[in-house]
Amino acid sequence: MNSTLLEEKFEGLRRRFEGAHVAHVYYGDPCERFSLKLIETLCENGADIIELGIPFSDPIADGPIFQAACERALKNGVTPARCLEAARKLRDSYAETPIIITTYFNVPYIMGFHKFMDYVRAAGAQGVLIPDLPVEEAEPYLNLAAKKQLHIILQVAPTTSERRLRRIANSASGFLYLISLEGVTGTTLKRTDAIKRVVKKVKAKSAIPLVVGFGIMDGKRAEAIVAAGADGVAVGSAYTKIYAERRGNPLDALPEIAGLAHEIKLGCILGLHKRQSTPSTCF
Amino acid sequence: MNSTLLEEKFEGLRRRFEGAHVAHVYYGDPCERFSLKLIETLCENGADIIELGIPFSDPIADGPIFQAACERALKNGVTPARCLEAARKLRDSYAETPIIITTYFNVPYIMGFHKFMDYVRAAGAQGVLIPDLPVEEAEPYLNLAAKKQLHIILQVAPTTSERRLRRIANSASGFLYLISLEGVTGTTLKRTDAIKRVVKKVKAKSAIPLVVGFGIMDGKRAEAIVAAGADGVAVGSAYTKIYAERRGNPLDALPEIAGLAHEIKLGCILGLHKRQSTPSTCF
Amino acid sequence: MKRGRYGRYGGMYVGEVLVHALLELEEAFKRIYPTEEFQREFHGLLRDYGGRPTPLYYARNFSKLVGFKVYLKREDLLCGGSHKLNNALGQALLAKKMGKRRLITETAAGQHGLATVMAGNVCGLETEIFMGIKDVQRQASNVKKMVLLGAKVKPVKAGAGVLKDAVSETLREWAACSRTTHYLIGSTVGPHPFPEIVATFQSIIGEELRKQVLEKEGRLPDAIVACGSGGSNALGAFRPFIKEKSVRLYFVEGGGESRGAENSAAAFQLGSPGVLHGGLMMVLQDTWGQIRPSKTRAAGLNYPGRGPEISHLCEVGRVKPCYALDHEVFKAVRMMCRTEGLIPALETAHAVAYVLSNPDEFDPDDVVVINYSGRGDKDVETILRCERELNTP
Amino acid sequence: MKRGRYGRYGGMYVGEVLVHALLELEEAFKRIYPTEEFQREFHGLLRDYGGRPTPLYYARNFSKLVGFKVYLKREDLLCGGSHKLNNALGQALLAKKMGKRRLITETAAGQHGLATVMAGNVCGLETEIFMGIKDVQRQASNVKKMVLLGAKVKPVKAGAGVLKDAVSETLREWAACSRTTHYLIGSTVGPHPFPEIVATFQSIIGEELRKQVLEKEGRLPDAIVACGSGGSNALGAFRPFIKEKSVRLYFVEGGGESRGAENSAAAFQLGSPGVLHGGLMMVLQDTWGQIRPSKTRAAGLNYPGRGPEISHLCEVGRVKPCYALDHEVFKAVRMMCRTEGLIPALETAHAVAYVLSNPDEFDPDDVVVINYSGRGDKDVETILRCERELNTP
Ligand SMILES: Cc1ncc(COP(=O)(O)O)c(C=O)c1O
Ligand SMILES: Cc1ncc(COP(=O)(O)O)c(C=O)c1O
Repeated sequence: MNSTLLEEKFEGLRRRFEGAHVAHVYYGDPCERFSLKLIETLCENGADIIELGIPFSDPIADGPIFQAACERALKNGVTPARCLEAARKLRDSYAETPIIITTYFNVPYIMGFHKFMDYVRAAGAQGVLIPDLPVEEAEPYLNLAAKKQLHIILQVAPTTSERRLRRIANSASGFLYLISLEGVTGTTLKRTDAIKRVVKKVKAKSAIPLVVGFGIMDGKRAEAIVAAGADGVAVGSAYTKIYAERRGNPLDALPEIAGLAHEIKLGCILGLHKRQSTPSTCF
Repeated sequence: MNSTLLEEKFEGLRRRFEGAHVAHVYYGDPCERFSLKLIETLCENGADIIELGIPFSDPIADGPIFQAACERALKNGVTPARCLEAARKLRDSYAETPIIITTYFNVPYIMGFHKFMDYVRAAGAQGVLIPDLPVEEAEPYLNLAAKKQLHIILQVAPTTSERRLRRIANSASGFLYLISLEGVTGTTLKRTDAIKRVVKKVKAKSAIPLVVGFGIMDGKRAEAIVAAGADGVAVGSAYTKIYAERRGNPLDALPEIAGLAHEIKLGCILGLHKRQSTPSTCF
Repeated sequence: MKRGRYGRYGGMYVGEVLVHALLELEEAFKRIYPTEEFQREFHGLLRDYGGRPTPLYYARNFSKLVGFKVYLKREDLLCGGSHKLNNALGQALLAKKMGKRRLITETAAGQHGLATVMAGNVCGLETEIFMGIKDVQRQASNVKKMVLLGAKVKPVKAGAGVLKDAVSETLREWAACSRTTHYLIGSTVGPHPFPEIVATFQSIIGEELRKQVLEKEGRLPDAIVACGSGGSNALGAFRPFIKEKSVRLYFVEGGGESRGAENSAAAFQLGSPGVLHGGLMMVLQDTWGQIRPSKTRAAGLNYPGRGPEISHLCEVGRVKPCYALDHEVFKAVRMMCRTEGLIPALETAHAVAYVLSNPDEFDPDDVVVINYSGRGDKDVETILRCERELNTP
Repeated sequence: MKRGRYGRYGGMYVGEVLVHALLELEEAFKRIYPTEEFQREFHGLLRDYGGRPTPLYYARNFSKLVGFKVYLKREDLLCGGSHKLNNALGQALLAKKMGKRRLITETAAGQHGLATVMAGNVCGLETEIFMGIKDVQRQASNVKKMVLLGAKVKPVKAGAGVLKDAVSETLREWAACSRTTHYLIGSTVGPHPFPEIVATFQSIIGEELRKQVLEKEGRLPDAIVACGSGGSNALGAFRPFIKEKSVRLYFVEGGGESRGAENSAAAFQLGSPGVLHGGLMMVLQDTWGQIRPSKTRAAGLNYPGRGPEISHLCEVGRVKPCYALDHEVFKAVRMMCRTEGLIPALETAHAVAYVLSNPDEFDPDDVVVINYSGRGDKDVETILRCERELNTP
């Protein structure tokens, strides 16, 4: 069942003419109760897939917003075990929403990759995304994941060469995550025209769903990217930013987050419609 | 007349069974008026010969007491010309007291040694003592001084070798100035027994009057040194110390200075008597 | 051995954005480094700018004190005051030949930052240096030097505001500008190919050492002692001797105040294999794999990871992992000052301290070489302050 | 030339108490210096402890800036950070062989004080250092280093509390202890035989330079530029070239803020022959022969006298006496930082400034050597502060 839930989700979205909205949350920031509420809010306001982040002490691919999120969560004592436990809870309440466990490689490495994947599977999640595990380092684990019916989500970037792109596409599973820009999470994506070319290039090489992440903070960008050919967008820092600025009571931020989630989802839908109808232009 | 006044002074003292009391004063410290009063006090309380110091900016053979004296005098604007002028005045009031102009070599060097010696002579002084002009450097000037009937007072020290002592003794004129210790002016002379041996050694080499200076601050030391064979003592820092400690009004210090001058002179007399009677012991 | 691996250690654990830059670097290094032109320019700079060869000094007074012959390989005399310039010159030259316009790096004590801006200026490259906000404060004098030399210094507030956080930040910055910019990493850490490149540039130390000790003693040394965290000065000294089984190799890490987990930087004593900053290596971490900050008064040893190659060499027993505690280190500083008139860097003093504190490890007829990695000018304040603290409990 | 004289300059103008010590030193130097044992030990220490030979660095970027070839003779790389150690090692070794137990000296910037305690420790001699009270305050970091190395540092309150006063005080102290103690004078000043001894020990600079420039250029340089006050680094570099009339020699003194008598240390511009600290030399003084304090922000140039040999060489026209003003000096620091990544000592920056500010003195095909006498670590604070002051009038 595990991995198929993700495939079915993309299949369903395609059928409904919708781009996928992947929402990324670092679990435990600032506390577990809030994270659960946040994910609930996202799921109920347009998130199709949840990227559930296990906080790591040294998140080298993350910008200041997610760094601070990791710090707060760790300070609050959250552990990988608690994060996986949360995934299990979510699986119970949102049976239809695929969950991707995101974390840096040292977390599964220390737990033991086998064991880690067993926990992921047991929690009912569909796969893992490990930003510091490029395809070369991921290769020893691909078979293992497949056997456990879990996806290892691989990333491509604007800097990825054609040859590497082919290699990554060949190993990809679940979806391909295209990093929209040269930088880290939370960086503002300034122009979407460059990324459109990359989307086309990647789509030409691979039939697997393509999700674009990094720097997407509003419906317009989501729309432009889906219109350009992506099968979905991943949004994370934009959500965290909203509640992080409301340190006093992050719960107050949930309505605004719900609004943004709606907007992103709308962008995912409009984008696909636009693609189907007219040749896309940049905003 | 110039040089002979000094010789006659020693001759007279010898006849009267007295050691010579040489009093050393840096002129212009803290002001010219005081210096003149000070010299007057000394002359009238037992000083036989005045060493009149022209202050120098970098008196390397002087300890802290005389350094400070030079600094104060220079700050007060005293010049070599003013000092020589003062010598002339003293010559007028104390016709019998030989005056030795003491200064560092750069002062006569800059004025021109010839010219300087002419001024010294014109002021009625009997000679010069230049602590940083050892015999080697003095040699070019010895004839010149002799021609002008002026003494260049040479120094010997406990560190002077036998060979050098002979050379210095050969060139000496007026008196030989024996530095009592290894160090600078104002250092306390702790034990007089070592210096006694040096005095004997020097006296054996030279018939010229021998004055011992550096570290003599009371009658006892003066007595011991004269008893050991010296023809006199030079005292300087001990006087300056007294008035320098009374910065408010140095004139208040004159009675105490007079007392010390008396004591020193008494030591010079007793010392010679003791030498004549008993073999000296150390105090 | 697998490409980029030392035994199980090493690898290239970075975001996809950076992979191209690492592959480009690997290729460029392989292509450019062996060329006669590069060798000539590199060794020319090492000699005329850096002051190589650095001497191998027989420390007669110190030897008398410890009871066996001790030589110091004088990296403190290298321009900038530590071994760091060997690597900085090499990489800056490489970056220039790769067409890069700018260098970025991180620094803790400031030694590597200084070396980088020096090398950058010589090669005509801009330099930007990331530094934990705490280190910016603690190492104010080196910050001033870097600024004077024209580097931009960026304080890093994230995390604990120390080296580990600055490395993370530099990797992030690099992700955004790797096409024009070279990350001039300062030790044998980070993702492949950095550990190999840095060790290669630093091995000039050992090559000279080998020649010099043969000249002076007619034989190889019995032991080489080096301090380290990432391991660059140690590997630089060790590399030409790894196959010489008769030469004992000692790697001394920062023990901190005590060997407790909260007060130490001794990753070989208290750590385990883990992935940090792109490489698998021995690292201080908790049971969940969260990296634990290291703690030592020697800023240059204050890093929780040990580079992959030194991790491997210790694992297989070729290098003996050791540590020195703060009080031993301060004593070593004092001894080196008094016997030889040399103020060692606090990092370097760890190697000195090990030799002083472990006489049983050495025989009276041993010839021991301490890789004297840097001078202590930067540490004088800390030394005097800590001596006072240690003396008044 | 008369013994101890350079033309009319030089001599031994000291109190009788010190004469024996100077004669003893003269004799010992004549006897011991040429021995094979001394030469072996001295050159061994220079090489292995000091880091000699220091490189001759072709400053490519700086050369481009000025339009002719500029080489730097890298005395900044000598152990301790300046040329001072050449002399300190030589004299300390000599003192030891003379049976002395203790070294005294004075220092302004602290460079010579540091060199002395280093050399003292290596040779097993105690060290005591006199320092003007103002310099103690201004050069706090070097004072700390000297103390850490085990020297006693004695603040001198007399006079203006600067170098001139510290020299006087050291001469006084020496008068009291010359049987057991050597005065390790730091420059080519003082009474005979010091100027000769110091110049001899420093001339290793020029000997190396000659070999190196011949190797690199196949010919002698057209010009050598050195900063100085007493003249030790300049004479060290110049000596082997004095007979080579094709080599122009430039001596750059501290011009201070302006060439006015109150703000300068330019004794060749504003001084006249006079006797200071035992020697006849060019010196700043008033019409009565009272020595005038010098003023420059470069502590090591802040001495009112020019040693007898450099005084003579300038008088006879063999060396051109020049000066650099503070604002030129700070600009030179900045330029050297940016072009070559090197922070020069403020003293050294005077030589750099002269080259930058007087392009007419040099031809496009000239080969110019700057004797790069020291590194600027000690001056970073002053440089940054003064740059601010100069920029905000
Ligand atoms: C003098 C000195 N020694 C040693 C080190 C440790 O670095 P590594 O382990 O790379 O040799 C440093 C780092 O800054 C240093 O400055
Ligand atoms: C770096 C440096 N250069 C030059 C000098 C000037 O000394 P000298 O004239 O003896 O060379 C000093 C003196 O402290 C110095 O530290």
